[in-house]
Amino acid sequence: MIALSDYLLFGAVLFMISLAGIFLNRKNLIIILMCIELLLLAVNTNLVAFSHYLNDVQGEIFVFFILTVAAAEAAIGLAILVLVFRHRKHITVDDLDQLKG
Amino acid sequence: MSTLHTILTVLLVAPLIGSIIAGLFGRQIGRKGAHSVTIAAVALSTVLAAWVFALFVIQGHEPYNASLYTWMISDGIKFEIGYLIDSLSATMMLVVTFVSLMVHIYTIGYMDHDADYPPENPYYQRFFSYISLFTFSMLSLVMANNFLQLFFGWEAVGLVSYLLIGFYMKRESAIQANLKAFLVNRVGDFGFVLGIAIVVMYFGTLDYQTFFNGLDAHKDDVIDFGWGPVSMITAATLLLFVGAMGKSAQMPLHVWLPESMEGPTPISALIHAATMVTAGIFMVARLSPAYELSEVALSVVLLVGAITAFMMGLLGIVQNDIKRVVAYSTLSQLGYMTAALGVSAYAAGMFHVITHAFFKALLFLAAGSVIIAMHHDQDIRNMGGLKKYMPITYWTMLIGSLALIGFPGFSGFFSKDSIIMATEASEQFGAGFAHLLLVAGVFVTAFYTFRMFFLVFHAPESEYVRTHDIHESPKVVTVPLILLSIPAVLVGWPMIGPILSGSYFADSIFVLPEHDVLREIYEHHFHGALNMVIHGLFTLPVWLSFAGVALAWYMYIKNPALPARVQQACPVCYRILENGYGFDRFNEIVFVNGSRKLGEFFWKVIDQTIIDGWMVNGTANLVAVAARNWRQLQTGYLYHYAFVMIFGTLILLLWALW
Amino acid sequence: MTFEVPNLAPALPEIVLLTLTSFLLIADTVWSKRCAHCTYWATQITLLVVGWLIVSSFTTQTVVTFDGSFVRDTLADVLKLFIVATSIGIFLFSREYLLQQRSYHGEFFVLGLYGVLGMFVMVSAYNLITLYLGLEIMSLALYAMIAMQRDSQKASEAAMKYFVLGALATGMMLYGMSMLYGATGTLELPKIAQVIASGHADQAVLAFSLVFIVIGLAFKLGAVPFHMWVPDVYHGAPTAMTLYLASAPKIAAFAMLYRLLWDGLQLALPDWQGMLIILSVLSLIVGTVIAVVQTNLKRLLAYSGISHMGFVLMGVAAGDAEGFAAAMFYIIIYAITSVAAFGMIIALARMGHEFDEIEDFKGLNQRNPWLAAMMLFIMFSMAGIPPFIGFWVKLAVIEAAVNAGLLWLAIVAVITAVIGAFYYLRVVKVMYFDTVEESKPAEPITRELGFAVSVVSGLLLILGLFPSWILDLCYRSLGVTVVG
Amino acid sequence: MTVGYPILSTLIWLPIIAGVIVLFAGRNNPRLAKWLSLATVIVTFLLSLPLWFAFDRTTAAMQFVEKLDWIPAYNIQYFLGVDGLSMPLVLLTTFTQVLVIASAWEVIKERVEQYMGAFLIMQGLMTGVFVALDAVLFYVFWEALLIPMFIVIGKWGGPRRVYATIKFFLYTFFGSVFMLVSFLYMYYQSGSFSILDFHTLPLGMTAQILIFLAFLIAFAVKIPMFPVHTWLPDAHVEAPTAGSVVLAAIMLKMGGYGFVRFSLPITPDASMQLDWLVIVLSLIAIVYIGFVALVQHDMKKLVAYSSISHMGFVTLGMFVLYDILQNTGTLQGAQLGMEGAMVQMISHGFISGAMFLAIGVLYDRLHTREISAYGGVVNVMPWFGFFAVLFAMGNVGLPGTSGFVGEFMVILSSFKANPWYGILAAFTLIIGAAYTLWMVKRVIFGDIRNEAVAKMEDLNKREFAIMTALAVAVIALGVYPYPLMDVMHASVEHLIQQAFTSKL
Repeated sequence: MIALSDYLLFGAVLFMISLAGIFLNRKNLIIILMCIELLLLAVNTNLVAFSHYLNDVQGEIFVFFILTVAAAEAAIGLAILVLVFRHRKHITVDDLDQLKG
Repeated sequence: MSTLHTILTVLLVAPLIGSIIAGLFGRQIGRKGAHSVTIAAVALSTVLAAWVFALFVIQGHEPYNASLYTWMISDGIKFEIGYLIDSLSATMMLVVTFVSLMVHIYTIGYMDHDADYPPENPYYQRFFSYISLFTFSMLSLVMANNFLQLFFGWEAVGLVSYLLIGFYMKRESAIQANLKAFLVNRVGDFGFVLGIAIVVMYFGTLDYQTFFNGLDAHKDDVIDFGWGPVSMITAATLLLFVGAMGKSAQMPLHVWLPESMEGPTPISALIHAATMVTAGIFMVARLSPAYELSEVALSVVLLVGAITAFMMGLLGIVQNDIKRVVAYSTLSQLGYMTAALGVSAYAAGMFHVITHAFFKALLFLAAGSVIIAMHHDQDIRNMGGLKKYMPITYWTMLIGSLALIGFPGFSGFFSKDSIIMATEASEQFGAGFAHLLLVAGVFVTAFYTFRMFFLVFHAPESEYVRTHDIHESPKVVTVPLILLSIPAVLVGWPMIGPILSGSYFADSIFVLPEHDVLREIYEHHFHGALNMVIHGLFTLPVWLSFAGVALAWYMYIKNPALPARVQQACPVCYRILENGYGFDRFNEIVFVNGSRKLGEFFWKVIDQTIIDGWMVNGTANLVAVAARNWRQLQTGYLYHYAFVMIFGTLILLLWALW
Repeated sequence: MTFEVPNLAPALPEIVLLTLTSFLLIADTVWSKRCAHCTYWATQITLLVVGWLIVSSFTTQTVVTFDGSFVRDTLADVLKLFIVATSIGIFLFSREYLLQQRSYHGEFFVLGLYGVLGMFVMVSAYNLITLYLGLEIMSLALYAMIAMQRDSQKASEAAMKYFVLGALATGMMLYGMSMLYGATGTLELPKIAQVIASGHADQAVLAFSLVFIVIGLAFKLGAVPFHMWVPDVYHGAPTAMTLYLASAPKIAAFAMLYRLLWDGLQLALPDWQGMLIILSVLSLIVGTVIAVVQTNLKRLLAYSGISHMGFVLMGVAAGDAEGFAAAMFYIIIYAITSVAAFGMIIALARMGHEFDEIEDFKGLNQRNPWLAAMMLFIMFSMAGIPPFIGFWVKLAVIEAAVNAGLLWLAIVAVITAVIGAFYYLRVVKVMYFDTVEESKPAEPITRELGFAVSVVSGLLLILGLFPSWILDLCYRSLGVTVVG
Repeated sequence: MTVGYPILSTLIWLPIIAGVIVLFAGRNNPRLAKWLSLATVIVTFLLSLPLWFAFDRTTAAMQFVEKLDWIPAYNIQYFLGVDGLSMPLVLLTTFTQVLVIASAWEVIKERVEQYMGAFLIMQGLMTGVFVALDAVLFYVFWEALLIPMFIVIGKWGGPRRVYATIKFFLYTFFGSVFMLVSFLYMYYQSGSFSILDFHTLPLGMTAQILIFLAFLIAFAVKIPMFPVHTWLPDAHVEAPTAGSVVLAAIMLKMGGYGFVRFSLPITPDASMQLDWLVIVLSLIAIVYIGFVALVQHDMKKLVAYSSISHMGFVTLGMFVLYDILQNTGTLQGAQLGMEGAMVQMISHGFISGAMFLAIGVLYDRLHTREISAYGGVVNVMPWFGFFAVLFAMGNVGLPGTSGFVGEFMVILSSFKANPWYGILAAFTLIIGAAYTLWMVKRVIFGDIRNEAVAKMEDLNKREFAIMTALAVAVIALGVYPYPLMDVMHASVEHLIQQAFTSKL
């Protein structure tokens, strides 16, 4: 029997990993998008775990919504990515520094 | 409003109106209009003043104290404009108006044409406007029944004197002199105002009468300036006296008077000899009830007066500008008057004010006449032998000089002699010393007066005199001279008796019995004016004055080489006198430059550097610097942004879960 | 089990909006050839219709529907009305801008409408899910709109940054929500409130979740330290988008703030108040100070916007209904002012010339005193100088803070206000005191554009003279009784 | 006390509306702008006269009161009224404005309508400051005033105008925000923004001290007092003539007005505690600033500094009352100081205004304010010389001019409080005369300095009229201040009694 805390821990770990991924990675934008997905997965884990242990269905419903939205988000993210690529033939995070100060 | 009230008002306001007309509409009414209107006004005042004089002095009408209008009321204190007419003010009024009238007439001739101004310039009208305005101010000063109005007149005469000293406003020396005159007088006023402040503080009034009535109640009050209590009366009277020192040019506030000679001669006669400078004496006499209550104040007054009398006299010896000689003699005579006040011989002091007004005005106008003849050259070394060219001036000048040195029988003799006797008789602290100085002063006076007299009229004719045509001045000039020389001779005879007995100013001057030296003299030594003259012939002062004249004759007529040798004998003393004991240099260095330096420091260092530079702009720069640094954080890198967010998250987490 | 239809009436505006928008989405593809401007007009009409719907069914009591996941109350109506109003302005200016920049697309308006829909949902959300959906509907629309100007490198960069950080923030917020769910066992805000009241909620988890929720809110408002996106996005995005971004969504964000922190977590006040104070102070100081050295007007406004959010948060941090009312008042006015400010930039912009550098305003008073005066209104209103409305909003929030005993916060605020005045003055200085040698001809701006700008800017003065009604509106919609 | 029309609102809004009209109508038509403005100010002045004649001198209560709800949410009202303290200042404003508009007649060339409009709007706002009885309303006028002044100095000012005007704006803004906070605090306490309610609002000592300091910052900046005075010289030097006149003649008075309307009645105990602070700063202003003025090379700067020094008398006169009680045990003299301060404000309005106008006259001819550039002006401009010397004498505080009245009264009363106050204050007799007359000597007197001066023309009709009006005012007030005092007595007595009723 796996305790709630384990799921939460797992979720937290995923969360950390994704955060780390976002600000450690300086090369590829794709990775950032992946990290964001990971972030949402962490959230989903939490929700599912909670709803299971609370015997409450709302959590799962929420998860479905999140998954759907995540898909849309990913789509838009990739679209923007493509746009960025069109402008500067690469997608290095380091070079997104035109706007600053 | 009683007729008397009306008369007084007319008397007071007439010159003002004349002045306004002449001043503002000078161009329209032209020269003739200007002098006729002002003279008419002053003449009117003179007549009325004479009437008032008759009423109050001869018929002994009891003092008239009434208010003209209420200037303002604040805090229950009434600030009023009004009249206090008694023998004192009545006398002054007559003197002022009379001399002023003489000067008005005289001016027609003196100002006729002028080196500084083109004829089309309305300087002429302006001048008349000024002297009329002065007459008004002086009248309001002497007629005042309260400190406020006194201060009004006090400052107004100062203003006019400022304008008139600077009358030749193109001359740097003139505008320098008038600025100096005003500022030095302001130093006096500084004390004066504080004196008034004490009066208001303790008596809650500005009215003389109420003030006098309150004196008994308050005579033991003390005031604390931080170094322990001092007698309130003493403080007040001394502060007021500081004002008097300014106006009446007592040392060390005398420095402005010699330079005031930059003004046209009629002014020197009217303002800087006859009337304005005596305002201080008048004020002290007017406030005699207060001064009587403070031995300290009296002694200070006495010593200041005596020292001024002697030391300023010495300076007269080395002057070569005819007007300056007279000016220094004025300073020294003012010293005599002040000294008189110091020994509670107010009457004698006022007496000398009156006689001095006449003979000094006479001297100045005569000097002016000489100056006209010399085409506005004032250096007595360029003169000489003028006697035969201008007899009237010669004789009037002689009368003036004799009066000045106190030649028995002349008005000056009576007044000055009574002062000297008073100092002799007084037990006031410092009276002995003062007496010494005053007696010595007599010799000095005689010497410099006749030095001038001889150099101008008797010395061998100078190059200048020979080469230019010198002639007697016109009627408008000589008539006033003659008119003035009459009182200069005679005014002493009738007055001396009442003055000494105290009956003359009985109603207006208060003297404690134990101070009343004049009365003492009157009772023990005085047996009529004639007797006094004869007796005078056997007293030291008179002989000293003769000696002075003789010495002057010897040095400048008999043996003209002598002065130069004396000068070589003691160059130091000569230079000291030349520089007037270095008062001017001291003021220049300490006060003038000192305050400029201080100002520069305050402005440049404190205002601009510390407040503006460090505090104000400093703050602004601080913000700007912070901004420039902080904006560096906005690097533009996504991961930095993300990092900042996560960092913020951690902070909040810590804060929340702490 | 039976299926009963939920009461749709309260959600009517949203439903209509959704239908019309979706219809427009299709229609636009058809129209875009023939009648380019149809979409625009249709959009405005849609908004007017929706606005009318709200007004006609304006409610004063709280109606809950969709199993308690959707609420309709006065606050909702008022906020929606203001969202509609600002949106109308936004689209008006956007159209001009897009025409200027030769990048006119019908989609822009359609997306805009979806954004509005998202805001509506946020405003009416009574349940974490609805809240999240609303938020995402809005955000996704915004991401897309920013990126729409395809030929602009800046825009793409801005879009990317906004997207990544936005997603990150949403993720964190979701994480918080999940925790909140765990702590209280429900997703419905009123229920959450009840649970907390009953004391069954796990305090530690609650506090933990609160942090992440506050972060999400802070990000949407753009409060320090979650503000990093603001300057870059405002600066990079096409002005039309900046205009959109800076106005209506702020109102929605406030709604979210209110729903979560007041409807849901009111009793957790001690937990979130401190955080908001921190955020408020940081935003006030950082925003104000960095703005001082900006040279690009859009960037300047971005930073000043950050400090404005500091003021809003100060009102909220007061932690009582008055505080929220003041904050609401502030944010609504901020939205209007933003419309005016960016509208002005658009009005003056030319093809290929954004007119967003402060230098561009040099000597505007010579060339076009009227517009200069309007800009002066905007600047002084933002600086909070009476008689402009900007003063009253500051007054309101500071008053709230003082009432709540946060005197020191109030003092920090006024000091930053003074510093802030400096950079607004700089703009005025440039317009009025600097003179351009070659006196350029007056900006040839279209009549209706000039009119629009004048109306919005003039509003700042009018409202400033008669601020009462709008203030009362805020008070009433938060159920605060108006004294006096 | 009422007259046929809502007089106070009229005085506020008539100029403002007219100003706006001028802004539009005067575009490309300077003549119209000028005449319209002149008409407005004259009408406004005439309309303001009933204030004087219909004023009830026997009561300290507010008169001509107008009261409307404005912002119920905060219980803010449109609440106007005048008493003996504010009424003279209102008249001063309307009077000065006439001269101000006239003074700009030929001088201002560019954007005349904006210039005139700005001044008209300013007039309305300034009047508002003096008549507002609701704290927020007061603050609105107080702050709004900065906007037109900011524009005026920055647009028509001298070379360093931008620095000066921004400094002016931020300085004042910084000062006033604290005042706003304390208003809000008191609203929180009393539930009202009415100043009259503030007067009766009990406050703890700490609160009072904080509020007092907040007020002090606000008013000290405005009046201005050492050490927050440094904006004034810059602002004055850079501002156009009319700007300086308004600044010196009216705006500085707002600070003084603030002290009597707010500080003393609202925080009497704190005032009693901290009066030494104000007094010390005032004395510093009188003496220190006097020395600073002495060494100025720029006429306007000199007059600006002299203004600061004269304002020192205002603050001194207002705050000696506590020491008077302490030192003499009676209140005898407090009223003297207070009224002296009020008179000083009015008189300084005339004199400083006149001085700046005079400098403006010179500036219009030679386009420099450097003292060294002038000399012997009187030789070519006798009438100007006459007026200049007259006003200089007023500045020196010569009896018979209005300058004397206030200074004299303040010296008398401050001497009661502590002889040294009196001594330091009286020092102005010397230093004031020194810097003023030294300038007169260098500028007016002396021989004609250069061709430029030689070419200067004497006053034209317009300038002559302006100068005459001021000269009459200066002398009339100096010779017969009774009526002015009469107006104030009731209110001042009331104020003093307020200042001594503890709120603890």
